[in-house]
Amino acid sequence: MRGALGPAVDVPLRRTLPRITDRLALLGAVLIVLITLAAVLAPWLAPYPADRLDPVLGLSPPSAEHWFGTDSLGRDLLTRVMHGGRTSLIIAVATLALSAGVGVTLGVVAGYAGGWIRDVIMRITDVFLAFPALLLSVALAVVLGPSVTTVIVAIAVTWWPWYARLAASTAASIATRGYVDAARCLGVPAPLIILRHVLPNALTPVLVQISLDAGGVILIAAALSYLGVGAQEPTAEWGLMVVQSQTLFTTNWWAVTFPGLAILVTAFAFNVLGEGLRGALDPRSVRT
Amino acid sequence: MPRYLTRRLGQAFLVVAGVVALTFVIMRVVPGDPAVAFAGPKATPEQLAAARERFGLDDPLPVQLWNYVRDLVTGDWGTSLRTRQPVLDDLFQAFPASLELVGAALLLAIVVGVPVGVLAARYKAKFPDLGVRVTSMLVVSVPVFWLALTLQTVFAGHLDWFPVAGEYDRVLDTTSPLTLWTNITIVDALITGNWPIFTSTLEHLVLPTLVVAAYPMGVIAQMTRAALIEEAGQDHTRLERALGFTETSILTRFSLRPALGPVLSLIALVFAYAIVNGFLVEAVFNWPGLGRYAVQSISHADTPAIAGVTLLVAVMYVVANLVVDVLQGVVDPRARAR
Amino acid sequence: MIEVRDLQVRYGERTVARVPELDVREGECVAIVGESGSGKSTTLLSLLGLTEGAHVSGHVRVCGVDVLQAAPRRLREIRGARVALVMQSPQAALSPATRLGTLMRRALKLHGVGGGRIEQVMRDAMETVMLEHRILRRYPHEISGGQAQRFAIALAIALGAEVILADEPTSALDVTVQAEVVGVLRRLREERGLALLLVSHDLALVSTIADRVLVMKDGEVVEAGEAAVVLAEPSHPYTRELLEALP
Amino acid sequence: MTMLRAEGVTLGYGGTPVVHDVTLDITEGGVGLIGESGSGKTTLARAFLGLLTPMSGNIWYGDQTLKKADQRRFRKDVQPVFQAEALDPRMRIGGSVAEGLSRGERHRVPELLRQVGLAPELAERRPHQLSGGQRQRVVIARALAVGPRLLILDEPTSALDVTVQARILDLLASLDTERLLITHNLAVVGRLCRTSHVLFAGRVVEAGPTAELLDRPAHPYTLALRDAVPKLGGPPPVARGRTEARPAETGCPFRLRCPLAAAACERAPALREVAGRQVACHRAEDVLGG
Repeated sequence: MRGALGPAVDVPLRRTLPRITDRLALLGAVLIVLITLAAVLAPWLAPYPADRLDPVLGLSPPSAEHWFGTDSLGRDLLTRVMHGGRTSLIIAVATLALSAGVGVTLGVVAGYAGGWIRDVIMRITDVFLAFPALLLSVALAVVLGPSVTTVIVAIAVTWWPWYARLAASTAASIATRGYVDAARCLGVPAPLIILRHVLPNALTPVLVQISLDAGGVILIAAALSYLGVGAQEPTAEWGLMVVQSQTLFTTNWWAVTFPGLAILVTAFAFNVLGEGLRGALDPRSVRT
Repeated sequence: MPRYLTRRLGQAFLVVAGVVALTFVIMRVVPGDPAVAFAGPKATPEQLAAARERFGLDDPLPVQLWNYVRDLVTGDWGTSLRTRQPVLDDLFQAFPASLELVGAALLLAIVVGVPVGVLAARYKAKFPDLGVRVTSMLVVSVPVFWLALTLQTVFAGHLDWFPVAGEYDRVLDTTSPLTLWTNITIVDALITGNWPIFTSTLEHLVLPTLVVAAYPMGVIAQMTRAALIEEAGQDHTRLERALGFTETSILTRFSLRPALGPVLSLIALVFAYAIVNGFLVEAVFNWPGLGRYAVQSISHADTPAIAGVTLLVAVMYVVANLVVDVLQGVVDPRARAR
Repeated sequence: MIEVRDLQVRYGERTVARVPELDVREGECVAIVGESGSGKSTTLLSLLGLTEGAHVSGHVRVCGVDVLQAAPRRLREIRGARVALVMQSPQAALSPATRLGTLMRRALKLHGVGGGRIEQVMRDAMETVMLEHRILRRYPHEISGGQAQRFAIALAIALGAEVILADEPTSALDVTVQAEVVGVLRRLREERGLALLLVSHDLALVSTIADRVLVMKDGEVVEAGEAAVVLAEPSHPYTRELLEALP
Repeated sequence: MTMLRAEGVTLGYGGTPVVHDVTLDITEGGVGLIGESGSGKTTLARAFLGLLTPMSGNIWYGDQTLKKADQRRFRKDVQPVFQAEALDPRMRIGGSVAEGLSRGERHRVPELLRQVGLAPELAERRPHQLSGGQRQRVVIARALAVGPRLLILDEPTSALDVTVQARILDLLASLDTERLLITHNLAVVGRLCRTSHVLFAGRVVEAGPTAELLDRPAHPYTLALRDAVPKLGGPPPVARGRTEARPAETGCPFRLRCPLAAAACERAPALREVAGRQVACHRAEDVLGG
């Protein structure tokens, strides 16, 4: 007698996709496409070259020539915001790929093997979970020096445990399914069972989680740059742009507002899309 | 239950031990030579040697780790490079203010988030639900430091409704000095009946609390909504309908309690998140808490101080999880059986 | 007690159940038999207006209330108090964080059973289904499947229901436990004149308890009549197939 | 010599035994293992499949214990048919059937599908596109692929509608393999198994020729089981004894539920030969006498 299994763990993603009739999630998807296009095509689409200085035009308010205004060095803010999108997306993709890669590998092994192997891996996971992401990142940045790479490594180090946990619990429930037992009875070796049955079926919730996490990663990356341990001049990065102009907020609102809005909209887009995906899959497995 | 609790305590202890080891690795092993960091880049060889001697850097690593653990346990968390004070003293000074801010924020987040989640679940797919979903998604997606700057500029700067920064008006320290009991200003002001400081702190709290509460409020509302909708799909909801209960009564009297389980485990996570988010907010509002201390330490590359804050926050996370696990049993009888 | 004419339940374009005629009289046991997807459970739930998101048409009278026309308030008055529901999943049908006694007390108060009488009513109901009184202090996960089903019946007794709608009440139970639950239902029918509408896939079980039978397949009633007649001389090929499949 | 045999096997999870000291031969003509939820029947099946190592006692495969036996041969000889979720939702049917075949043998998939009464075209489909009965046929085809001599059937039809159930049972009966059938359904055992074992709380309480067992039970639990099963047009099912009483920790495990329990039952009864079968009951003669 097997216990009740969680809802729809091994439902392939493509079968849940058509169920997303949710308009909000659709809005998120459209926004993400637009933001990605703007970021990828920034060198060609942006109205000005990325680093063109124009001290005469320093801190001019939004106008027909400069829709978002200019910063204190006279750089066009719309251009900088578009280029900032590149930085944010690169960070998000690299961080999530790194942490999901490590986390899912460890998690699937832990979940399938069970016993002491699972215990050891899960305790290590707990340690990294207890570490505040922001602070570990800061510590690493102090050590490695502030840069985009530091941000990626630092966030990934604190982020993989989530995927390990998720993959472990999914894999553990898949390990009790009849098709895994059947494969064992056919003499299929354990590594092959993991690759053939456990991993593919454990992937759907992970993919959903990744789309949910993208927003969070972008927020943390911006916060790190805001703290001065992330991207450095002259890289265009939204958090960095906010911190550079924050003292001028009262007089030059646009210099802080537009980069901030860019972060907000991007994080929002990823969050609603991820939530829509999860809703289609399982309304309950929620975490921060 | 007691056996389960002992096991959880054991696990928590292991995690704390792991955190200490990890901190040690990051602080002592990765940076290369901490002696340079302490004595400064222009230090003479003699000064360097003295620093080495002082930190025991010539000992083998396991001995250093052992010494590190021994120092931590005996209350020696190192000396801040910036304030030149024991880190533990600095932490004790800053911690209560952070607790004040985060406590207020979480209270607000729960008091608003749970009812709002219930509202959304009751009118699922109708207008209130859509409103709650969009709003909660927005507050979860907003960068805290930017929200802090914006609220500060608009409500404190332009409109002048609230004070710009600080914990309370420092002038009051001379006109009505505060007697310290718990070191948490608002609590001390309340129990000693120091109304000028109490109201001043309250005024100063509003904006930073709103900013720190934004994220937790959003996730708690989302989680409450999701958990309630999940409960509504369970068989028992159908039985309760068949017994003649109204939808609202089913939601609040039968579904809310089992739904609070997942919300509770979320609160432990959100607590840790709020503390760290609080760091950015404290820096903006010049709140005299851990966050301001951490941010200042970061800009001075004050490694012992950063390590201290990291360790403290990690321990708090572990403790918060333990507390939530115990509460879980109170809320959900099924959890007690485990 | 129950009078159904030309009932049709649709989800969007799809008709999931069509019942031209179904009557349950006092003290009578009527069974709807069919395999999965036959629409038997949907039919049962539509009698209490519990099919969410479905479009229900026709004429349904339950205990004198026109279910499809009645105001929600009027419908809630007969739910529980006059018509009770027993579901398939035993413990899952009870709210996990509510003690059984609390649930029963809330339901009694809802239907106007006064303070002083409540304890006596609860004691009697539990005795009727042969459950110990202390079970009322338990949570759903602390009782067995058979106990949960008997508790659901006790709820019906306590509230004074005249009809029990039972949706596969024993298919999640072991046979020995099933015999016990069926025994309780039979006794209530004899002693109290309780009417019973039973949905089941088990022809053998139905043959031992039902007066009349409706056989459903793919949303349609393929055969209806006296249980003894239908099961002895089935006229529809599907009924015959069902009977032959019995091991 | 029988192919598979449990000898004094005790099984459990995390140190808590759920099956106690069971000795069972899988003899010719089909062996039934009858029990209700919590009886330990699935646990015993997993031990026979080598998915669970006994806490004590041995599973014998021919003249060797399962641990020492040639795994390749054992895996080819003994195959399971489980009740549900036995197909990987992402795999095509053909892939599932071919799981036990080498690359060179994959051409046998259509033939195997036909053998279980399925159209070979189904090989391209995925499980959710098939009906419950079709899926169960695929599971059987996958097991047959490696040419097993023994099938361990764990509730092979209990998740299916009755009409489908009947056809799957026909298919199983037509197969040329030995079988151990695990079920709660007495009628199914009567059809497929020459001998049967009744399991209560992890112990064999009665074992013998299936027909004898069902006609004249000698253990009060077998009797209760038989009389609880409703029969078409028959008398209403009878509940004997208190079903909610837990199995007793000491003495006869059934005594708290047993209407015949006597003082003697506080001693654990051993299996003994009564009227052509094995019974673990002090009062077997009284049960037989009615």
